[in-house]
Amino acid sequence: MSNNKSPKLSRRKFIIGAAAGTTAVGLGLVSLSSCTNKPTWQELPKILGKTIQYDDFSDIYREIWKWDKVVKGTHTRANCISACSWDVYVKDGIAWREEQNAIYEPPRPDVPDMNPRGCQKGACYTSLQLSEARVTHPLKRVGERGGGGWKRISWDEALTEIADGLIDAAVDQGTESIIYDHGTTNAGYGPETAGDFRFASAMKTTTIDSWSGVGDMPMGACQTWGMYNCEGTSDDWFRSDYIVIWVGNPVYTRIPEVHNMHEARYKGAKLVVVAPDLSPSTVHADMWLNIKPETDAALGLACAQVMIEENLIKKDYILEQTDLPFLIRKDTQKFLRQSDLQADGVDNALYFWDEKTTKAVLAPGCEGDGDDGRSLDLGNYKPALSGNFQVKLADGKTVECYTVYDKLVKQLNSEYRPDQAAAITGLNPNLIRRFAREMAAAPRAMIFASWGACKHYHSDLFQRAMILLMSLTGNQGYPGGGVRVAAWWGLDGIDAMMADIGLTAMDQIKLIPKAIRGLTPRDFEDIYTTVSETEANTPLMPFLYVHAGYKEMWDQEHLQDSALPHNIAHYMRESIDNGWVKIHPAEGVQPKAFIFTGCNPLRRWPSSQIARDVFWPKLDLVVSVNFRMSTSSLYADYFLPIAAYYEKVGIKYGQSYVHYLICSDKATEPLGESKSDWECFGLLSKYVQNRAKERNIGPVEGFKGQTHDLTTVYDHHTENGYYNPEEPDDPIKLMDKVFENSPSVAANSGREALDMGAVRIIGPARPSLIYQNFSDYDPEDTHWPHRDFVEKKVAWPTLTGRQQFFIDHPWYIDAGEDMPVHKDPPHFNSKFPLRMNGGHNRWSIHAIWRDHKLLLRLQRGVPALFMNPKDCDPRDIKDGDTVRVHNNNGEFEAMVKVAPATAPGEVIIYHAWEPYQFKNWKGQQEPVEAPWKALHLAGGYGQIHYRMYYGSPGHAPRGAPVDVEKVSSLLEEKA
Amino acid sequence: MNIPTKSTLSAKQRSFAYGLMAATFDYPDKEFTELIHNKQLSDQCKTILCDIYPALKEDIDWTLLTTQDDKETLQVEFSRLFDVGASGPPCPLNGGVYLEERMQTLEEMVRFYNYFGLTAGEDFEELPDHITTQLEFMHFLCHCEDEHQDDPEKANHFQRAQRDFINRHLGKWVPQLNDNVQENQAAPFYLTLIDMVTRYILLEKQYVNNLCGMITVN
Amino acid sequence: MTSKRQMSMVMDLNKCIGCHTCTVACKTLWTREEGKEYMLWNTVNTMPGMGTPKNWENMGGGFKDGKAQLGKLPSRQEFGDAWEYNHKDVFYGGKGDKTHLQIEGETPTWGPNWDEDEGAGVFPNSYFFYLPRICNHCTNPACVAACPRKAIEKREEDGIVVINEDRCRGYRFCMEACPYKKIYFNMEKGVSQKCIFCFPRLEQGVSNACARQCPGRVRFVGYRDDQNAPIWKLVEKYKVAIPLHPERGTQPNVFYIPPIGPASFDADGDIDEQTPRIPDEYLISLFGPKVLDALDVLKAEREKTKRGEKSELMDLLIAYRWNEMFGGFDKNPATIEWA
Amino acid sequence: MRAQYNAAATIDAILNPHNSQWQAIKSSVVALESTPIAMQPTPAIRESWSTKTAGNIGNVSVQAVVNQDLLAIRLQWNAPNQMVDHGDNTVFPDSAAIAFPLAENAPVVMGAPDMPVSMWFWRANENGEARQIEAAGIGTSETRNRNLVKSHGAWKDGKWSVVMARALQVPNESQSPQFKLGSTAQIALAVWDGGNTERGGIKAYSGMQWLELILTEGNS
Repeated sequence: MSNNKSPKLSRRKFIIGAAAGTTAVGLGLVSLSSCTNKPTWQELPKILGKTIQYDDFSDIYREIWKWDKVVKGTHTRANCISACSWDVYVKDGIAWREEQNAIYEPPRPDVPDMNPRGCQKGACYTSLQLSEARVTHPLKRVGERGGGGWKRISWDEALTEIADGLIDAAVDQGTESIIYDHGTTNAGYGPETAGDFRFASAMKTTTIDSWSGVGDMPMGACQTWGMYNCEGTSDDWFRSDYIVIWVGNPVYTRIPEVHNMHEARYKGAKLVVVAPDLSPSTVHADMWLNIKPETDAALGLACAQVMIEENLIKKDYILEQTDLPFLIRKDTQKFLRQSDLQADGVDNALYFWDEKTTKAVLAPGCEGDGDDGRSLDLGNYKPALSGNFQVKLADGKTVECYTVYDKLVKQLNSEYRPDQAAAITGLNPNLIRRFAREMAAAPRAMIFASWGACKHYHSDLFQRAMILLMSLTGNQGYPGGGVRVAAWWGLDGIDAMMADIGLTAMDQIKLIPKAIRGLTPRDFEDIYTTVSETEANTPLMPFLYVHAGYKEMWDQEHLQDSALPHNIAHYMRESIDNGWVKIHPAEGVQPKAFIFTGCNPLRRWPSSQIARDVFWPKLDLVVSVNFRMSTSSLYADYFLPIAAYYEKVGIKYGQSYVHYLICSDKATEPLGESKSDWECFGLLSKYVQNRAKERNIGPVEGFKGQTHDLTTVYDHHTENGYYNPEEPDDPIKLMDKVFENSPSVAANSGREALDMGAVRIIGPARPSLIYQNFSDYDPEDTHWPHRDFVEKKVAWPTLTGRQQFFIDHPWYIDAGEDMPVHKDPPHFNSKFPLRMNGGHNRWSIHAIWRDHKLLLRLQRGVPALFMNPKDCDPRDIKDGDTVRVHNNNGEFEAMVKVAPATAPGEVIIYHAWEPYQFKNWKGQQEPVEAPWKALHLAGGYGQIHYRMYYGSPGHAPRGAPVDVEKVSSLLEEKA
Repeated sequence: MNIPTKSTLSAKQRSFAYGLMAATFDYPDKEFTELIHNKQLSDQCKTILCDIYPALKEDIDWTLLTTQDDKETLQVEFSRLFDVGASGPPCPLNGGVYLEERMQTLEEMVRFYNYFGLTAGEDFEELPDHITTQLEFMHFLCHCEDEHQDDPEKANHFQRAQRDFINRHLGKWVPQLNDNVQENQAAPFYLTLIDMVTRYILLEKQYVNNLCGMITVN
Repeated sequence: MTSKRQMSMVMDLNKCIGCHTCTVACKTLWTREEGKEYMLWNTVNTMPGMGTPKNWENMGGGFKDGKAQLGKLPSRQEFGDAWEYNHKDVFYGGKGDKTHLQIEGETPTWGPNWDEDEGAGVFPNSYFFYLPRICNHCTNPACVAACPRKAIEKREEDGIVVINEDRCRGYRFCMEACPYKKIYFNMEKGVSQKCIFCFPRLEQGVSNACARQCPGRVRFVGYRDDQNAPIWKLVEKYKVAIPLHPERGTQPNVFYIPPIGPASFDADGDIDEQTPRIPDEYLISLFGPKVLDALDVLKAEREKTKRGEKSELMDLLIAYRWNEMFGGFDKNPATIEWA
Repeated sequence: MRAQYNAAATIDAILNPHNSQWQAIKSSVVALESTPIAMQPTPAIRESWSTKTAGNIGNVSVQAVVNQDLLAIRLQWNAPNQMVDHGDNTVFPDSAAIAFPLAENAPVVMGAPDMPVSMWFWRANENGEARQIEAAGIGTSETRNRNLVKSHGAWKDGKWSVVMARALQVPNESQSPQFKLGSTAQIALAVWDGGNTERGGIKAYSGMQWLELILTEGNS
């Protein structure tokens, strides 16, 4: 491959005179000569027309530093949940510093603008990309994995060898034995990610669905809403009257957004935090509920009890927007279904009791309402919220039915009165009542829940309870109201990222009749499911269970939900057999090759020692694609160096917090031999195709046993040559396609978007795999989720067509979770007395920036954890001591910060320290078993199903039971 | 006062020496490895450098600059020492890594180069604090000094620049690089190469300091 | 030595989130040079805490009975050093996982943000908040009074206090005299250095980097006497912005909106409306007795907005339009020709 | 005091404080006293030092060598805590100065307006050079030149030995006193004990009177 540089001279060539603006002249260089024993050199040209005055080095500082250019940049693949545009100041091919591109215009006069956005990490990326951790040449491992032996190889050698390795894997075990993981580096909306996606798709690799693998899947939202996108712009928070931060710490994790909460206080809002510890977000709160860890569902249910008992609920909203009026058969404790009432009835048609006609009527908007479940409009029906009703079944039997509401009230009144909840949550019952009353009384109340709420064992139960509160108070779907986790901007042109994402022609034809009427959220969900079925997506936790050696740990008795009759192995079997959970490669097929882009599995995966010791040895080929070294990269066979964020173009994924889509222009050339992701993966596809041709590789086994032709991989990747990833402007060509086809944003071409940096959202986009918060976008308003449901009465994409609190899936009934309840996690009674909790920290985006010297200086410089004096004193632990955190599964050592702000019983260690920052490289994940709920493997029921980026099991790293003992004392030794 | 005010060494030769040393930091590809194998590299360095500072003849074991290690062995060693690391290679060839604030070092490099009318070529791959860049800048300064050999006053400006550049940069961090190479038990070839460059630079430091009136007393 | 006008800053502690973007913004702009590595002209600390330099509130300095006092000279370790790490040893020392990433040299026992997020009090009535600090550019600077070299000037045009490095001989009397311990010593250059209030930016109409880059939108900038701008209204009209440790007698020109913490708990764990979580005595120890008046005004105005009434003060603190926080110094630096 | 003539002395050799040439040179011991605290330029310093002991170094021994080319002066004093570098904010380097009047009747302490004094100033962290400083009153001192006066100090066995040397005659524009063989120069001495945080006006000095230094002529 002639256009790939072989390892070349590392010498930097100067250009004389260019700085002064005159014609450039190359400076002559000495060359070692191979024919004489004297080196030869080209005579230097006569250089100096004028004399240079130089006395001492202060002379060189006299001239005022003048920038060559200021470029709009951002940190596309850092997987930071904010999107901030930066001005990157460039001179002499180096990006020197950055300052916010603070040009955001507010949508309406009565909300604060979003300027300046940004954080301390973004403000020093220029130094991170030039830090020691940067890798600038392709590397090949020499010696054992993890032994630290590397040699520099050319791109040509690296790509040839990797391509051959991938072909070998495909020939041996099929293309699904090649595992691709973008992990927490996540995805941009443009060329920086499109290359990997196209490669994975063209190769028919297994793609790890890491969404929940990082513990970010709001399963409670999926179960209740059939979707989890529930956020708008952060200036919408300003419109709230009652903001509850509940399992989240936005002061750390939403640095550019959180001012809206603090400014809302000045506007008269109340800010409440529900958290076990006096978290940094509590600093600016008005009220704190110091709840016992992992009892949040009990608090939520007790508040619901108070609201109902004191009649503080919005009945009209509930009747229309929730399943609370739906009928349940008392005999079976399941929904009353059409199939109960008619011989030819369907299972997904459900009923409420119409008070007008005093009959059970089929609920409009439910999945099987006969009209595709489109609208919630109740028309003339008056659903009964409560009551006992006699219904005659198809077999002639009469059964008694009652409502979901009745079931709820009964359960709340018997188990979740404030006094009872107080015993669980440790909160004063008056405090619970006050909280419930204030929330109900507020014109607009919202719950900021964050991803943190997904990382507890029963996080889905927390979320179901939170959503219940926002439903009872009629807040979901209104500005400044409702449960908020996150959402992404849609971008119609994003399809350009993939060569052929989406539906077959036949699928599209089938959609036409639906499309004519307008696609519903449920239609879209069907489309996503179909699309997801065309690629080998596999959720991370089941993948680890089946292929990576985690089964043994997760099958252990103490990690099971004692309410369930079987252990997780049983449910896994049933789920795989039913086709509910997708496992790629299939059981029995060996994973052979692993390519990860930027992510760091050996830091991130729970008990990552298992991955290292069991999964890794199965792999013939491990390739890390990254701009920086990491623990995982140290165990790779090849390292492909990727251009840093300011060295390539890209589109940051569009988190909905800001009314703009943020793009990143190329400020400087890639350092050393690094290449953009777009070029790197394009080349990889090209090499696979060429090597497959050269090696006469016939069809191999591809996706789900179909055959796959490796000699067309690059054609597929480039859409038969439409793209040429080696062309410098090729990524902009892709961006052109993205923006030309995206009427929802203000830029019409890639170049225009790059010059803007921040591209204004101007209208709604259609939903996509990751975006469907179902709200119209009005450029002159703040943005909030779920408007369509309340304003247009569109049916929710659930079985009931409503926010659904009763789930009569048999597994849920077995588990006692058919209704939102509080359950103790499996570790509740662990003999280890402390619970390890954590969260994202303010100092890094996952492991990126974790080793940045300046930022480490602003912490303890080494991994540290927080403990309350009450737990420290009996263990003779002082601030600054090193302690060992341990349980039967593993251990690590860290420095203690003795903090009155931390709750007794808690050990808080914020995340993403690299294992090599700990003694013996035992990272903070080692004791973390991170069990997960078998229920999350359920499927075959309305909204309860898996597809790519939806409804996959999330693990529970939080609350790991541990004990702590003192190892050494820094301060005492010093004294 | 008996402080040398006139250069006693040939600036042209010194310029040559710097250019040559810059070339010795090539990645050991086929061509470069050949030069090592067939003794060319060793001979050429010895000829040029010892001509300027005869003391180097004895201080360096020149035979170690010739080795029959194969290309792969040299490449692995090069990468181990200079290229790779989860948080940087053990013996980086970038001066800014040794000094505390890298961006500041880079800025000073760019300022030095700009001040003397230089800027980066378009296809540069290394940062301005890389050893080859710094050595080539010295190569350039000595060359300019040579151009003004008839006018000591003018030549002196370039001598002062050499003095500051060595004192503030090469002379500061190259000895640390040398320490690191020794600590990391580099292969004899690299051990010797870096030792050669270090010794040369320290001799130069003394020379330019004397030249510019900075007295050193032991 | 009175200045014609005085530049000033107000920091709203009810919006500061302790993210240190200000610290990093300042660091990358001003203190990357040799000898400045350990300096952080802008710092943020969790309060209560010993802060930076460690225990600075007990180091003396300032004025007593109108006379400048020399207090303790903070050590570099008390400020916190610029740590270097043993990356190379970890990966290439041949010890494998027997060596992990650590700070090189003596293990530090302090750093510029060492007591971050620890707080004080007894759980659950623990409390803390963030306190960002720069040089206060005092009207009556103790550093100027102490310097025997007349090396520190208070600029006539804007009252910014700057050290003339040509006159400074590194005696460090200024460091002893400053009650805020906001002056650093450059070991390489042998001179004292400190925050310059970004005067080269102000001269171009661009606000200070720490203020302009603050995502919490905490900092107001401007002339103290500009009655149309927020500073004057916050300091003079509503008197909700007050200086830190006014008893030190230097008359700072950096002012703080004091923090209102969450409600505290009574013995039964119910809300106790009567007892503030952040004890009044603690706030008085920092800001003097006027802090209570300031808090009263803030609370009263907030009650107004809770009732749906208009409040000029609350609107100011919300800062609907970010650029209006900067008293006219609102130019975008990217649009300036800096040469 | 006399500066002994030594035709063989070269700057390189004589700058070495332990050079054997110094052994033959007669030394005089000059008693030092603390500068008056009342004369400190700022009230803050006056008040703070009124209760502290300043001017820790009690005496200094002085030797001088002169020839056609140079004048070199060696100062030695006992300094149990060698303070060389700043090292930390709180560390002050040991220092020494030799003052010469640039006008008749110039006050020993920092001169006065129109009656400036010139000083050679050595500081342990700037070993090798000595600043040539001029002052015309307290708080007015300015460094005029950093290359004219050479210096070298060495600390051994609890004792500093510091040599400062300069060409006998220097260009006029340097505002430096010119020396002539056979003439008598007026000098004053000061030493700062860094370990006692002495700096600036806080020092030990040779008193309000100028001392005389005879620059011996010819071979002696």
